[in-house]
Amino acid sequence: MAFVEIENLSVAFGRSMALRGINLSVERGEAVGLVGESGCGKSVTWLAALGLLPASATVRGSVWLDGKDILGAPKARLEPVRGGRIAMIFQDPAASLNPVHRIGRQIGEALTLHRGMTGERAKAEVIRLMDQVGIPDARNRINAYPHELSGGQNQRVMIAMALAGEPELLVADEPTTALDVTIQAQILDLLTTLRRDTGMAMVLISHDLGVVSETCSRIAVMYAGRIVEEAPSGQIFSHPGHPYTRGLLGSLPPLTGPRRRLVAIPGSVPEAARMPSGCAFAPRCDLSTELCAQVDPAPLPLADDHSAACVFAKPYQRNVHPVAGEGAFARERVLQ
Amino acid sequence: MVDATSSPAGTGGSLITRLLSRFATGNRMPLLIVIAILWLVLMLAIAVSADLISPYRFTQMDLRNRLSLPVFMGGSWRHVLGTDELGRDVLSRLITSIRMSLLIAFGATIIGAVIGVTLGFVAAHFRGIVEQAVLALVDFSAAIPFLVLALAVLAFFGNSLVLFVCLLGFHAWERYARIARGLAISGKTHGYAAAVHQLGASPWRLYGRHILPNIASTLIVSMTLAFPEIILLESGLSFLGLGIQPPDTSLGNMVGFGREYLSSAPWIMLAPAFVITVTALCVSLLGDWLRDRLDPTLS
Amino acid sequence: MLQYLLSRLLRAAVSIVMVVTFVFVVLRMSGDPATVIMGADAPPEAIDAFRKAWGLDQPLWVQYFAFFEAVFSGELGRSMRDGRDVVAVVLERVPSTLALTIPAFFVNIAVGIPAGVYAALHRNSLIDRCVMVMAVTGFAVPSFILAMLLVLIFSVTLGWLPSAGQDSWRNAILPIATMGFGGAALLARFTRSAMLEVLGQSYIRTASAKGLPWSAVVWRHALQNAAIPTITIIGFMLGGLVAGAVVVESVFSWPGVGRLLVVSVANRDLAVVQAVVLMIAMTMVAANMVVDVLYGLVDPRMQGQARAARR
Amino acid sequence: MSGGTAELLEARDLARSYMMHRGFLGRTTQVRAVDGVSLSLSRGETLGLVGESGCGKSTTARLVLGIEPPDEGAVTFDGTAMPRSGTSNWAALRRRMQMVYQDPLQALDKRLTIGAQVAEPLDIHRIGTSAERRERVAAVMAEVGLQPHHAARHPQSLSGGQRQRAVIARALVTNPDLLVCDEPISALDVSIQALVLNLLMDLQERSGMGMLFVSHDLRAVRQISHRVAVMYLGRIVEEGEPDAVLQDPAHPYAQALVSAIPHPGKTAARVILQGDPPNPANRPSGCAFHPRCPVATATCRTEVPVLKPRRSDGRRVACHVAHGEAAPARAPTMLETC
Repeated sequence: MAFVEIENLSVAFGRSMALRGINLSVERGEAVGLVGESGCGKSVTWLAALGLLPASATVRGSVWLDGKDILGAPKARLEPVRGGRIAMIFQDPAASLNPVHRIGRQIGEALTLHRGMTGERAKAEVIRLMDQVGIPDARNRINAYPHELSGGQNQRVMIAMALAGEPELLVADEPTTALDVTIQAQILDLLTTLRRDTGMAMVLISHDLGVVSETCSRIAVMYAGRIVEEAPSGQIFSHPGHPYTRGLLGSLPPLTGPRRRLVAIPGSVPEAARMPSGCAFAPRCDLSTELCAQVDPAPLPLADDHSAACVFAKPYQRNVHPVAGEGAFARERVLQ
Repeated sequence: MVDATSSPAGTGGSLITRLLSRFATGNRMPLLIVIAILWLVLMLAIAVSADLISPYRFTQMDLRNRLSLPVFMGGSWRHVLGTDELGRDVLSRLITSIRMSLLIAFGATIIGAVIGVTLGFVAAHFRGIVEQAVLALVDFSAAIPFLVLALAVLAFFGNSLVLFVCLLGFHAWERYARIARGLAISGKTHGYAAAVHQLGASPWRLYGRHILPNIASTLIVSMTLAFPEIILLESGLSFLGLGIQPPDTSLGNMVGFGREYLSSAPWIMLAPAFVITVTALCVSLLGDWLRDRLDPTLS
Repeated sequence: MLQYLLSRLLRAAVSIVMVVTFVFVVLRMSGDPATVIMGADAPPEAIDAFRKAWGLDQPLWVQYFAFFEAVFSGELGRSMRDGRDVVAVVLERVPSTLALTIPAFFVNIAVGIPAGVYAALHRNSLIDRCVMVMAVTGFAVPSFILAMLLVLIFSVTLGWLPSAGQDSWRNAILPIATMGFGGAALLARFTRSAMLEVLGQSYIRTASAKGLPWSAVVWRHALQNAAIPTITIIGFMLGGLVAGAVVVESVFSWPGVGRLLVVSVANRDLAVVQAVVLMIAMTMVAANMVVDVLYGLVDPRMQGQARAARR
Repeated sequence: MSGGTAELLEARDLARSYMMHRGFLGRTTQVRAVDGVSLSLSRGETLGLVGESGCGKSTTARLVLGIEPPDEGAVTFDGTAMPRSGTSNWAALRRRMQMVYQDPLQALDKRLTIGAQVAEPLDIHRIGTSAERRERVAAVMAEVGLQPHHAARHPQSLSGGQRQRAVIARALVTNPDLLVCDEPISALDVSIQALVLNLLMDLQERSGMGMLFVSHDLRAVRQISHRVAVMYLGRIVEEGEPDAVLQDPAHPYAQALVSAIPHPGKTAARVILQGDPPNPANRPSGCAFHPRCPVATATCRTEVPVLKPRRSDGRRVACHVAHGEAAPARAPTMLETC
């Protein structure tokens, strides 16, 4: 049993199914990437796990934390987990901080809650946390308000707030989407060093394959409320098993090598209320046959730790040192 | 607003509800809204056909049976809602008052909307000093409660129907000005209006064909919210004897004149009071419902 | 912070100037001010004396400044009915108006805000529906009809409370109830929508994700943010304290400023009307100033502009 | 691909600043969004303008189109000076230059059908009879890959990609010579971005129009541009061939920008810039990048570097160190791009 195990999680808002059975596990200290385009349900997964969805959502399945199911757990058991064992940071830093509270107080709040610190001891710890996440001149910035800081600094405050509860798992929901690329590099670098120092596990949710590939050891690709492929990050790029993953990789403009025409996936994501029968990607997939319209494929193992939910996915023998990098992928693509 | 679902066909399946249910795409229209619409349709019908359906001329006196009881309190069918202190038939006075009050409310709302939207567009288009001037006017009209402003003007100018309607027109103008200016500016800076300007469109085409239709729904919703306020203001002023002057009659001054006879003949006051309250209630319910459907952001 | 206050002070000054100009213009446009104020039948020499006192023979802009001077020095002429100085006439009525409006103001806040907050927290529950129905009826039922109904029920049929006059505190109950209900309904509706909007913000979700119990999230995070828009409405009500009771005072013939205004308008005692309007405008502008200051205290973003500039 | 005739678009030393003032009476601070930008564009060529938020790339696009008048400098289009915005010949010129926006839903009018909006430029400029206009609309909608039945639909009922195609169709219906795209794909999902990029490249090949492509996404800019200019705090710091700028960026900021792009399977050492871009209200002295530049020298802190071609390969760069005019403070981290 992994540290956190999501088992057959499904979420519906009224008639539309946002999640259609998610199975995902996170080991202690591991970094898992959750990739998918908007509307695929990647954020909803963890909001549901922590019970942060609005009351109108019907949630089914289970989320095992150290062997105990926290999904739908009573408040008394769930609240210590939030921020104490699993912390979450969000996409838009400016909107995710309380505009009328000083940042020192917002960080301190989690300290008092989970580690019982108050007064001077808490203030010292807040300053240490702010230094740890790289907020310059922490001592004077403790009384600043969110609107007086830049996007990057606000995101660092969010991270400090998450660290205050000394969580064992940090869920980062599109932490750098609203930031410029040089600031994004700073935040990703910060997250990697923090994981190295504290040993906490991380789930990085993003729509950008590049962001996820560098910081996570394992990647799960999501489409229309389902995980369609899961593999170590190197394998996803060298041996993409699911046509949707191949489509995503194909539509990424290459940084080096010859400029080839981008592979554009036709059509658009099906609406949650009107999900097609069989495989959800079938209407847009160039390999789809009538079989795909009937069968809703379960994840098929392709190699020891690589699975893809597609009837045409081809198992392969994983050689010892997978050839990383773009080159391998381009050549492979041409041969197919 | 109890949200009871009932098929419009059940409530007499009137054309209006079927027409409007097209509006309520998806879920059915709540019962309360159907009732509100039916009441307003009734009011409009009365206002339009006032002369035809009122049993007596509203000024016709019948001193012999003055203060006679309405039929449901034991009175005769000759005067269904009874008579007032001068023996005038309360029902016919009510019907004429409804026409007068609705006329004033419609007129004032339209005037307010036209003034407000024009000034709003002027502020949005010219910006700079002109915009500051319009905003100063908006601040000014927020500085005095409207009722006091109206009283002051009525005091100095005396009372005439046209002045009274224009005055009520000034009630909610700054609300429309603020909305029109805000939406026009947001449209012009990064919205569809900026794009059309980029196509080379003239300002007239920009405001007429694009900005106005787009903010029409927001304006209509705020008009339905201002409409009951104007009814209340008109009846408040008339109640104080400063609005509609006799021989004309409006719902407000009917309540005002009915006051002396509150203990002896309460029906003189209750009939118009009931109509004012229910009409204002129906219009604001409809306004809330329209707002949720058309423009949820304007909460 | 100072800079922010300065700009609000300037806006208030502009509003006052416009109010005074409005009264000046309205007076001038309605015919010859002297005859209008002194009344057509007043003896000619009284009218000439009035004209000289107000400098009506001078060019318009001289009159304009003279009028300003008169306004700020408090000599606004004499009441036509009893010849007393209008400012005194108006000021003596203020205490009785405040005796009604201040308790009503507290009723509004004590009932309106908790009801709005509770309704927002328990959306679509029975309480929420009740608050919304009360809010809409409170908005739809005009104060004078509500007043008449209360009189009909409590003094005419039940006979518990007096229906008019000001002889004992029991006379004040019905007027306060009338204004209290209307104001509370408006405030409840407004607080509810302000709270709902705040509860939808992502910093509320962050607070819950931090592990805060829901009650702490509401008290520490939601309420302060919902207070910001609510202050505007409270400020408006504060401003209406003096003017708010015009209709209610007339129904209950309560001798306040509102009633004075109605009576003066009825018998065209224009000097008094002018004084009342100016005083009400001044209190409204002052109230808006108070609201702006409160804004600065509650919402650091307003204050922040000044602070960020200094940093 | 420099066209024989005069440059399609020529901009000389453009500068534009905005007044930022606090409150009614507050001090006004002057923010120089664009500080001396020169660029030229010929027919059939795409110039990519790349930089982070606040670098002035969108303002430059608006200055080039004449939507806003520059405080300094001038813009000439096809040899003639750009008329002031709002004047009648400015409006007439719209026929020949068009814009594509970041958020397609906001750029379209929710009240009108797609067909009506694509035809609007023809109505405004009174081009052809109504029959010809209908034909032209159908043709341009097909060209951008929209089906005929989309013409009767409203923007809200289309997907993000279809809406952006409608915006592009509206821009192309008058056959413009210049198309300015301001972050046209950043609001779209990855798979839809590829569609729009392919579409823009095909359209340019067919129509031979000039294109200014403004984006913060260096990968998209590389995919579509023939020439790329990197901007920082209102100035162009480097300009050249996309592959050259990406493989071997000359300006330290361009190096950091290229290395910061997260890329699958990338193992290279990364240059992490410290701190945030400075507030344009108080620009650092000399080269605006010196506070964050790993190789900044005394000259960099005092003298503003000029954008001029490098002796070695003619790459235009605005950096004393890159031009060898100043010894780097310490050995520039040898950047090995994957």
